[in-house]
Amino acid sequence: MENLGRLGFSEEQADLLEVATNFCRDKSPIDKVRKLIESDSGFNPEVWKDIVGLGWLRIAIPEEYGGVGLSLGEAAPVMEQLGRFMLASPFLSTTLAAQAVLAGGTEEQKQHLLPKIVEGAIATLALTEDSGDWDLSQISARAEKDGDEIVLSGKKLFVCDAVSAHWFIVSVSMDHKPALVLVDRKQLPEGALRRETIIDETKRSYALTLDGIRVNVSAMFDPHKVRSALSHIHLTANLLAAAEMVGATQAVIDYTIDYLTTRKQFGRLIGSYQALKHPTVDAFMGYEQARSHLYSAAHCFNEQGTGEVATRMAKAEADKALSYAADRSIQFHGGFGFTYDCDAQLYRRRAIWHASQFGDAAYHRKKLAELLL
Amino acid sequence: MENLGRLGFSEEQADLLEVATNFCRDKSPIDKVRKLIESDSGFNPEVWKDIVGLGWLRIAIPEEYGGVGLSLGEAAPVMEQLGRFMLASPFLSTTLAAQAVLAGGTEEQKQHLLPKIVEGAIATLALTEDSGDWDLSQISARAEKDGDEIVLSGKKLFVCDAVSAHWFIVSVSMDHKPALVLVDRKQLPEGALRRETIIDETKRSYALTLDGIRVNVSAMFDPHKVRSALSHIHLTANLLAAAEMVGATQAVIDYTIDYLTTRKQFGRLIGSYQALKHPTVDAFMGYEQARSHLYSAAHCFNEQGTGEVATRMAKAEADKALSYAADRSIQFHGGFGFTYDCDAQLYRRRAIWHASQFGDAAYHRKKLAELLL
Amino acid sequence: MTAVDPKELREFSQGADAWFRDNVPADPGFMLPLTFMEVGTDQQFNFLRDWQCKVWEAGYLGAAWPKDYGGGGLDQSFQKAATEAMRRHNAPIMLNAIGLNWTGPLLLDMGSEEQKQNYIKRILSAEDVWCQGFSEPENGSDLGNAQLRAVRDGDDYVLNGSKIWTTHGSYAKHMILLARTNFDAPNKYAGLSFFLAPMDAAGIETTPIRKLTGEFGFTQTFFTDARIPADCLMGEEGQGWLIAMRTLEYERGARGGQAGGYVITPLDAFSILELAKKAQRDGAPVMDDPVMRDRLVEFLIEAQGLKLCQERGRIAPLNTDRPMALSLTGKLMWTEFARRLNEFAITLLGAKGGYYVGDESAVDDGLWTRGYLNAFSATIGGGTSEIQRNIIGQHVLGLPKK
Amino acid sequence: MTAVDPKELREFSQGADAWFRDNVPADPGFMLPLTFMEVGTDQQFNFLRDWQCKVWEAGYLGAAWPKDYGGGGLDQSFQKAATEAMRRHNAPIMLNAIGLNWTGPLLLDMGSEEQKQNYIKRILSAEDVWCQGFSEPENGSDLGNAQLRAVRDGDDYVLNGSKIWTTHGSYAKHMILLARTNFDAPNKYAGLSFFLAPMDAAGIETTPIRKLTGEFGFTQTFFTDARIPADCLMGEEGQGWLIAMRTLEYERGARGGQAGGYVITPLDAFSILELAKKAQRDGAPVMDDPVMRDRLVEFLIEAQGLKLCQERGRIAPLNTDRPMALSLTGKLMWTEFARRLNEFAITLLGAKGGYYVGDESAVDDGLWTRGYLNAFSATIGGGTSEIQRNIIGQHVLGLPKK
Repeated sequence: MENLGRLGFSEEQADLLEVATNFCRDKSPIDKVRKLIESDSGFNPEVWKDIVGLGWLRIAIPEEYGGVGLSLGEAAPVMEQLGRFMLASPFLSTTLAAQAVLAGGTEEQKQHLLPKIVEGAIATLALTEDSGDWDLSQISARAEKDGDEIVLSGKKLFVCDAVSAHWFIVSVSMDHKPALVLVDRKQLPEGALRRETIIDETKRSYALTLDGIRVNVSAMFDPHKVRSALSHIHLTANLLAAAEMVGATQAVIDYTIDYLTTRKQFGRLIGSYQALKHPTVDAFMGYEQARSHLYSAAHCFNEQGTGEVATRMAKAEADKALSYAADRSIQFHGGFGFTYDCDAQLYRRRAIWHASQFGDAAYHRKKLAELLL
Repeated sequence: MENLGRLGFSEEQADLLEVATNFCRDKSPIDKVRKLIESDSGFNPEVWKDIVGLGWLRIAIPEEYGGVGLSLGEAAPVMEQLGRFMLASPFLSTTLAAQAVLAGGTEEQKQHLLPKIVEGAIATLALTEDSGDWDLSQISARAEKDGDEIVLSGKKLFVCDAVSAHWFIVSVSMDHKPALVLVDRKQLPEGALRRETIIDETKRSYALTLDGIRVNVSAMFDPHKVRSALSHIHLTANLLAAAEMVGATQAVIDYTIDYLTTRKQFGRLIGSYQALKHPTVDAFMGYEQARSHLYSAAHCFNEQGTGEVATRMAKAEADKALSYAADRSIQFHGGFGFTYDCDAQLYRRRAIWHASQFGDAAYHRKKLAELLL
Repeated sequence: MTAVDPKELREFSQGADAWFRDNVPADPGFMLPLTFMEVGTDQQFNFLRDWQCKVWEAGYLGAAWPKDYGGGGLDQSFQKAATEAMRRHNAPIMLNAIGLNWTGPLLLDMGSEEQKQNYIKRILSAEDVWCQGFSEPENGSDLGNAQLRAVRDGDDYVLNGSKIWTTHGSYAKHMILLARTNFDAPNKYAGLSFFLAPMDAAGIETTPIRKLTGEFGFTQTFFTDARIPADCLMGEEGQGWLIAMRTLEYERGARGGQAGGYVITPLDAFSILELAKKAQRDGAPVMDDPVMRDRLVEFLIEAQGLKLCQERGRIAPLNTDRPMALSLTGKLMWTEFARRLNEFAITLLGAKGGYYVGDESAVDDGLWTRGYLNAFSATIGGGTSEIQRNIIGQHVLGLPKK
Repeated sequence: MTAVDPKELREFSQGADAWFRDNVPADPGFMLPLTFMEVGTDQQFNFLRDWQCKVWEAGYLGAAWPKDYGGGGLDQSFQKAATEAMRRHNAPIMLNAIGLNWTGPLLLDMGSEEQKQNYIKRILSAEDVWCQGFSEPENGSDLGNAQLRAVRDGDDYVLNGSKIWTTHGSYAKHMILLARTNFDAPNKYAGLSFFLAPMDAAGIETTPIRKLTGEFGFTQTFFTDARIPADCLMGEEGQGWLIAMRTLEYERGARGGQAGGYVITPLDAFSILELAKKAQRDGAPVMDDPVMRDRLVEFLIEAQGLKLCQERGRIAPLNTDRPMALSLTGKLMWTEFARRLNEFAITLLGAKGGYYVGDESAVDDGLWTRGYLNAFSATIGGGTSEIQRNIIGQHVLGLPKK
């Protein structure tokens, strides 16, 4: 069992956990979450400034580019608390993009982007295609060389926070091989972005039409690192998603308990009925296990092999835990659970969203079977 | 959905159901079931005579061989009630052997065996090997020709009721092809049979060593029918097992309900606790679905394609239903459930036995995927 | 009922088949509700009202209801044949669910001649849409505790209080209403009475409730000194609980008598197979993944099991020990199955499971995700699954209530 | 406790590792119990008693208990290192579970000096095996309702009644006993008292109980005018419930203080992978079947999750909101996992899943099937899983009892 990962928790993580908990609780009460659903960008720029000020974007960026050079795992408590309080921000998109640049960008690209990202410049990934395939190397969008330029074509789906992003890291197929290209917002033609209607209304996602985009060849990522970068992005996205989901699981269980301890039917608090009490306990134990997996993944993230195993386990368990807890939360809220006003739906939608992006529980188990059996 | 099977219920089935229910209830109260566990043969020869007298062995045997020529599906209610009251007898072994002879035997074999079987002569199958494989065509036991004789070698496991059987239908590999051979009890060398310790103590099973057995070539089944006979045996065994399991499921649920409506803890009948009540309802719904599948399989058994689909569904659901109901029955009986005296273990053991023979739920779903998707 | 002439039935059935083949409307260009609870726009409502009326006029709805009140006066087997024809041709749902399945049977069983004359035909034609006022905000599962107050005042009753989860609340002409006429009754049930209330009475107002899907479909209904004529009372004062329980038995299908057709689109488990063929996973169709195939087979087995249970419910010798079991378990088994099937279907979509209704790239217009969310209306409404398990445990298995 | 010298700890740990490597007994030729509850024969009992004594004498049991009473007087981290060494070398279980994990910690926490002197060392050496008398035939889960009567008569108490599920009942020298000294107490709990009863008192008899596995291992214990000295009373009359609850907290691991070692062989989920490689299905190893692989991975994930939960329980900042959660959920999570894992393992065996303990062809001597059946002892004993869910719901999540 040695290679499945262990648990550890650094002082940095402990500090970040405490700060993030208080910050998110303060900045993101549920009425603000719901208000932001109606907004265009989906987040509050003031809060984003605060996040930048807290230095959370610096965590996993090396000092030479303006970061503090910790492991990405140190960011898990931050992401967990963002998820717990559903604090909307482009933190996830931007962190993923920064990790993509670190893993696959050229030295120039790193020097160009990362110091701006730590100051709050927003970036995002454009990887998914119409096949809905979770294998990021299945790419039909294309890039062709035209002198000093690269001409892109095709379409990307689920480009998060695109409307706010300065940069897009786009996967394309070039000479039948996967390639990554950095696209500046200014290079997008009019109408290249279409806002998508997605299940998680607290998030923002766009379809990106690549036709007509031309970039300089210097926008290409290091071709030797594309495969490892895609793999790194995949794991990073799943680690952070697991963290956001674990936080949401805690929140939806607390939300359910709140109802179970105040609502009465047949003259009794409904939380006294075993039909509601026991599944809530099961949901809670699922949460506890998912959280343990999460912090193991965070601790081992940079270890070759172990990091992948622990991360896939964490995402698989976070998906199971949040899906179950939120599904039961809707049910246990009875008629109110069926309304838009009940927060249970927010969490259930969040679970569906994250299951759909970068692989659900069954997908990660499939990969784990390849790794472990 | 047309090819998945429908439900129908003949007058013959209705009559058999009523007669079998009363007979089994009368002849097989649970104290007799437990007494027979201690006996060698595992069944009461008087009761076997009664069963023969009731004509149950004739049901699915054509009139020309002394039967009444109904479909095998008509026997489902009989097997269901035998299972419900755990009435021990060689009915299952002998019915399977008779079906094997009908499906693959030569005309001489049919004329030789079947009229004696309907009069109560016991026969059985010897198909399983040490690999534990449910694919009956995976055979390592061998047969080689030696003039007018066939020389057998290897070993067969799980030969049911062997100590009481007059005939054994043995699968072997001959010239690298599956073959079936009829072996008379008299042809077994001393010590060829070893009683096995199996999970279901109400049943009798033996290992059969084939080394030293020589039979005349006329003991071979029709070589052109071996594959179809093996396939017919597989489905027949699963249909009858499903029936026996569905009956057992009804019984174990009734047994559980009996405890839940009489045992008190904390001053309340324990059946009033939702933690016990609701899973019992789930077990019951599983039973209802399994029973519906069973009678669909019985009704469609002889239809090409549909019969196989319906039978595999029936066995898969019967396995799920009985395993769950009996597992929960042990748990819900609390401390008493952990004792040998509690009948819940009898049903749980029966479920494990039938899951182990001719394929469990997962195995049949795998086959159904090939048939349906 | 007279004996059914098989030839007549066959001809009727063929006629129904032909009629639905010719008359089932083409795609109207907007999403048609899959269940009567999902009617969220006037466009949907009007479309379905017209469709129901047309089916009735053709003789394929209420075929077994008495001729005197607008029915066909035929044996139940005729209506069954008509309903099967609807299914075969994927006809839209019948709109007036409360009228056709609850109020109609109730009135035919125990209504006055005048009530039958007034209401039945208009239920069939969908001229009068009905709604139901049982649940209250504070008493979702505990109907017996209903607090809406009805006070007799001369020839009227004066109503004060609120009802919730009123399907078609803003469209309905009448409501079947459970109200408290006596606060001093010996027990909470004995204080209840049952009314057929006109929704256009002054003081009755409805507020739409937004569902977790983001759409509308239910209302909360407020009663503020609303006056309704005293002859709206059904039965006697104090009989409300008995009549409401009888009504719920119609809902659960534990009694016959419904007008026919379906108010919830029958779930076709096979349709998820198409999804599995479309979405890609690691460069191959999801349908090639053995683990997903196993799950698909599980759902097909369960769908078939539920269908077979309905068939078996009609075979008396196979229902001897607990004769009510299959009718009382049906609601729980189907609604939980629907929830899980839709939930599973989303996972077949891969990344595109992230889309929702309204996105041009959403698979099947987001049907599966919305279907999953809407499925809770049935696992919660009409008695939650938890309450259903109590009912089955107690009434079918004989387990103690306390 | 003084600060731990890391070098000293390291050397201790290395010593333990070497000792267990050299001393873990070879296969004794009969089946060794996997848990303390499975001791069914004298041969098994004597073997395990000798083994425990040997471990204690070597200094690897009770290392953190006080020196005065036979312990090692070291910091808890030393015992932890010794227990880890046992695990690494697959050492047999510690036999005297009730003594080491319940009675010992209880006496050390609240026993008199005399009790400590009399009992603790003999618990460690297994000279005195202890058993527990809480459950009664009519009160399996409802301990507070215990009816065994203890009446003060001069310098004795006279006991009448019966206890059940007494592990090691026929071997034990002493029993921790919950008995009713006052039938007129204001509530059922207040009438209970707690005794350290000698099992050799006249009038105490044990009858073996046959388990669902077919084997023996528990007794029912009958008390017929049995006299025990009055100083067997622990605490005061009427404090029985509080002391029993405290004892159960030791059992659940919600308090520290145990002597160390394990009384239940740790479950190794990886070992089922070997089964999947052995059995054939359609001519290939079961391990090649993607559906079974998925199930295997599910179990590996869960096993890892449980292990990580234990590790996380020691990291304070990750246990702020509900600090008792991980210790109170452990029993339920592990015991239900063990039941399901063993159950699943049987299905990996194909046809040979039909064998049972004692057949020469049974895979791993029938370990998995017996393991499944024995697993119920833990999902039922020590508070059923249903009771555990109540406890967690109420004490961890704050859900209402009524």
